[in-house]
Amino acid sequence: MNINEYVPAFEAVIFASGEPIHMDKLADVFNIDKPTALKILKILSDRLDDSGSGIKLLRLGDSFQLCTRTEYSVYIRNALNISRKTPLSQAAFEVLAVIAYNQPVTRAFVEQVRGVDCSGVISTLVEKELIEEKGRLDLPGKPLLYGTTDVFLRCFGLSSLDELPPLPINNNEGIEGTTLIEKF
Amino acid sequence: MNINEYVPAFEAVIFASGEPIHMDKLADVFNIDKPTALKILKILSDRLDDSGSGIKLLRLGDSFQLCTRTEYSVYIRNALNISRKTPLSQAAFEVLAVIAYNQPVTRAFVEQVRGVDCSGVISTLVEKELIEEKGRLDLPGKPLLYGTTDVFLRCFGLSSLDELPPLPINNNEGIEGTTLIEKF
Amino acid sequence: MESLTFKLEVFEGPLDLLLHLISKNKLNIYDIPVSELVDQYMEYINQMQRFDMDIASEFLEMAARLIYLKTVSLLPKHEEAEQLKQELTQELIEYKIYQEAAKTLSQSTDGFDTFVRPPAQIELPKTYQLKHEPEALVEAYLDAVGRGLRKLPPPVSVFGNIVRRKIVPVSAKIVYVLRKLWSGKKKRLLFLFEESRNRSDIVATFLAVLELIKANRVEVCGQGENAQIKILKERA
Repeated sequence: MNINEYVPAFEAVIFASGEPIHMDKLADVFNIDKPTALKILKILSDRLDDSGSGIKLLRLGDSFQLCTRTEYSVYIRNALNISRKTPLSQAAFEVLAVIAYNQPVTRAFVEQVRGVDCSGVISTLVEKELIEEKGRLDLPGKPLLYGTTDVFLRCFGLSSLDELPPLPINNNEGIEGTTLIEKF
Repeated sequence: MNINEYVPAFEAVIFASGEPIHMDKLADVFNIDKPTALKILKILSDRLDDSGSGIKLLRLGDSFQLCTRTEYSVYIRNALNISRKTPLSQAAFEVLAVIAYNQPVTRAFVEQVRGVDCSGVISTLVEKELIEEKGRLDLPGKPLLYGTTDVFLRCFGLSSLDELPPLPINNNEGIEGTTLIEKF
Repeated sequence: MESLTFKLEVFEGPLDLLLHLISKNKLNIYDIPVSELVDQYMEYINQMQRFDMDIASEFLEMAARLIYLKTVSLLPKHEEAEQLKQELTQELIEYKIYQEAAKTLSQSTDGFDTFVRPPAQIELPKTYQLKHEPEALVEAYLDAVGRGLRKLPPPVSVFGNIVRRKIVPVSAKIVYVLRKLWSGKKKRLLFLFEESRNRSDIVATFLAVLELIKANRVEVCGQGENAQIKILKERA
């Protein structure tokens, strides 16, 4: 393989890695010596600089990483911030509701209610600070308990959990129970 | 700003986003109209193709994402210690096909077509991010609806669902010499 | 009948098996010779049994359906048989279409060979910033529960009739349990049953405990004989 043919392959590997990747690792993967790897990295870096790419090759010690050029950070911030403004998905709403009305609850409980895996949704809700960990259940495996946060209250305009709108099921248990059974 | 000046900025934003980013969002961030945004994306895509980059611009519906070119997958797997994904089972491909061509659909629909329980396969496909929940059907029990994802498009080399190969309904090979279309 | 010689393959389901039998015996899918197909299907099911394989219920359901179809086909007037056969044909054809689509799909993957990168780690507050009406929660809750309903324990009202026939009312037991726990100390769950005189007494006490748990008035933890119960006064 000609040295220039390694360049896009290096680029692809560094791109997919996301995190800084060590020179030794690259040399190893491509079965070449380190000076050659360095030469390839230099060519890649120059090509990115000269072709007017928005991405550059960053050297951190003996590791390398692709990253965006600082002059575009305003746009990036803007673009990624907009994504924070996307409303919760239906799945997220449901998980949030189940947690809000039954807190503190385990993931297993939420999954039993919804009948589907909810781990992804739960971590998203934690990330958005709508729910948080509230200790562990004293059961084998010590499962985590989740409950809602102040951000949650603010988001729904509540001053406390007591203000959660009542569920119809609690108002008139008997009647609701009958209708639910009739459905099946 | 000259249209060419937008190209690296677009590249930087799409790079930083990681996930597919919608055209509208890009137009919004840069305060330009959509046709212009599309023109810029075309220039970016061509530049990546022509400059011998290891990365390409992928169109998924109206969203865009940077990804590595398939020819470097061996090195990437090697460097990142990613074992080759076990190919999907026949069952998984069947479920995927039923969902892809009928989405959004309920699990019950898929099971009716296949004549077998599909809950396990469906959760595997959700886990692999090839399908996702798409709301619920307004019927008793509010069954979940499933549809395909951007990852699905990417993994099957499709830019949009319109590019799905047509169902083999008017396939002349038919079954036992009869064309299926005659019977429909 | 010619004995089946194929190795015991694994099929995706009864439809998959039927399609296999149809193509293997070059049968006309639009005019299935019912009794032939039924015999072969049953032969396969028998083989599965002989090999001690777990037979999924779907296979047995189909077997029942096929046998019924074969039976009505023997009747002199068999409009119903025609109807059933047509339904089966439709299902087989539809499934066949998706099987082929699946094959096409499986050949068109890039082998999962493209890679993307994770989003850039930029310091951005991820805190949710939109506002919603609290009623949206009720709706979402009902949607969620609607789906999983069958998996949840039945509502207490289901037990209404059972309990009513017994002599011991649950409401009396609720008062009894609360009184026993009023001190606020953790007690062994079994302690509540020590005074139970008969089965209905035990059942009513147990239902009372369930009711109280549901109403967040008591808390039960631990398991088996060591399960403990405690009153939750702050919520009471």
